[in-house]
Amino acid sequence: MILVTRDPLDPEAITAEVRSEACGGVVTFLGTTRNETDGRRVVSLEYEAYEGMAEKILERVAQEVRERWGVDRLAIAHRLGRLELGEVSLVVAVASPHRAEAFAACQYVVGRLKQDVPIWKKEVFEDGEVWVGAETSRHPSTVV
Amino acid sequence: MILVTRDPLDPEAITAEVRSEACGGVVTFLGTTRNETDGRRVVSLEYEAYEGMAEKILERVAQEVRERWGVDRLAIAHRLGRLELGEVSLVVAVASPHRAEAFAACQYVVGRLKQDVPIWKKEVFEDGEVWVGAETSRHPSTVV
Amino acid sequence: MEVRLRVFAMLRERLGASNVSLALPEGSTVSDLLKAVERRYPRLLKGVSPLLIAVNAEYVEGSFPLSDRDEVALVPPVSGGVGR
Amino acid sequence: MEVRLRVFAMLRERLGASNVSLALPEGSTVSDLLKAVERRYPRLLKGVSPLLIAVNAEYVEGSFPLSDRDEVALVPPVSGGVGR
Repeated sequence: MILVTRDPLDPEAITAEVRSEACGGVVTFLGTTRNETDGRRVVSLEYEAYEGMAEKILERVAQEVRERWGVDRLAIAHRLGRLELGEVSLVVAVASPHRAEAFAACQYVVGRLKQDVPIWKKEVFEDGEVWVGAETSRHPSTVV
Repeated sequence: MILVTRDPLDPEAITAEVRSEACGGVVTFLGTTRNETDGRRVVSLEYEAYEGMAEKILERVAQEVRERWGVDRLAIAHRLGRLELGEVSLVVAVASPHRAEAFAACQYVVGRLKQDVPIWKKEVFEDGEVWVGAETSRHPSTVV
Repeated sequence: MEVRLRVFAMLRERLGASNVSLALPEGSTVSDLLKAVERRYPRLLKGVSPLLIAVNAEYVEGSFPLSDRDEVALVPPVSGGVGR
Repeated sequence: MEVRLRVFAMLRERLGASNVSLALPEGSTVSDLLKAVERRYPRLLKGVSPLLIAVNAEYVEGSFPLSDRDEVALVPPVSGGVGR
């Protein structure tokens, strides 16, 4: 299951979807909004995606996981829009008969989201905001 | 949180307990009852522990995780007694500001349960049963 | 020919729009398009590196030949998931 | 002296009880206890390897000296969690 959505994510339902009686283990990763970055207090986050393409690339990531670890019970859900502190931005759930494969596949998917899946995050601070990965810290007065 | 209990586990509550606004990610492992082992159909499972000692060793594992990865938001919950197919026997949840530590710590804890934590599992098949790790497959007629 | 340029994140904010139409000479490649973008919006791509380009939702190289009505996305560094 | 022997999993099933009291000469070690167990229950430990021993819920070596009222656990190979 691949899901890129503005709705709140339901980690339990997503984990339940990949569980099966043939699999001894499920590894789930929940990404949540951190309250600080490099010592600056984060107020909220905003996620934006190139929808359609993001889902297409995530389908490809799922295919890579199938080929590399033989794992096909995989769910990737990413939330978009404005998120408050502590809200869940990402759920990756992987079930596999063998736990080593489930851990490796889950960690791989989370890492891939930092590579070429077109999803962007803006951190909003009390005194400014920054698009992570593409800008150095920026204050309102220095916005281009 | 260390929990060894005969009650059903609540993975969502256990995961919620380790989440914090200071941590960007939570890795959760759910161990569930598999429906077959080496091609034999499993009917149910039974877990037994040296209670008291199992909890003590798990507290020590948590301490190792703190020292090795600096992770202190960790929950380990293991269920005892008879479990039906698909029921959750184990929940390990780890929250950390950095995801690599959360994955490593969670995987370490799951692995440690195979070493010296005094918990045992019996697989019940249609035509026999076996204490995993300590016996070769055993049919009722060959019970000592 | 005319292509649709899509921009995201800080590029969208800088441009003040999420997409814009761009007229290009026949036979233009992705590299030609980038030059045209820099002429028309000199400060848009400043400091954004690496910049990936997708045509019709597939990543392509600079030499990729464009066609009329292509959707061309400028993809600044991604940061999905969590952490940095 | 007398110690309490606790057994688990297949050992419990073989013994037909989860614990039993065992009288030992003063100064006995864990190794002495194991010999006493094998004399009294010749088939109990058959094929169970490795067998760990815990005294009062701490793993110990064979040379560990026992005291009156110690709780001695025979710990067959564990298999908590999932999988094999």
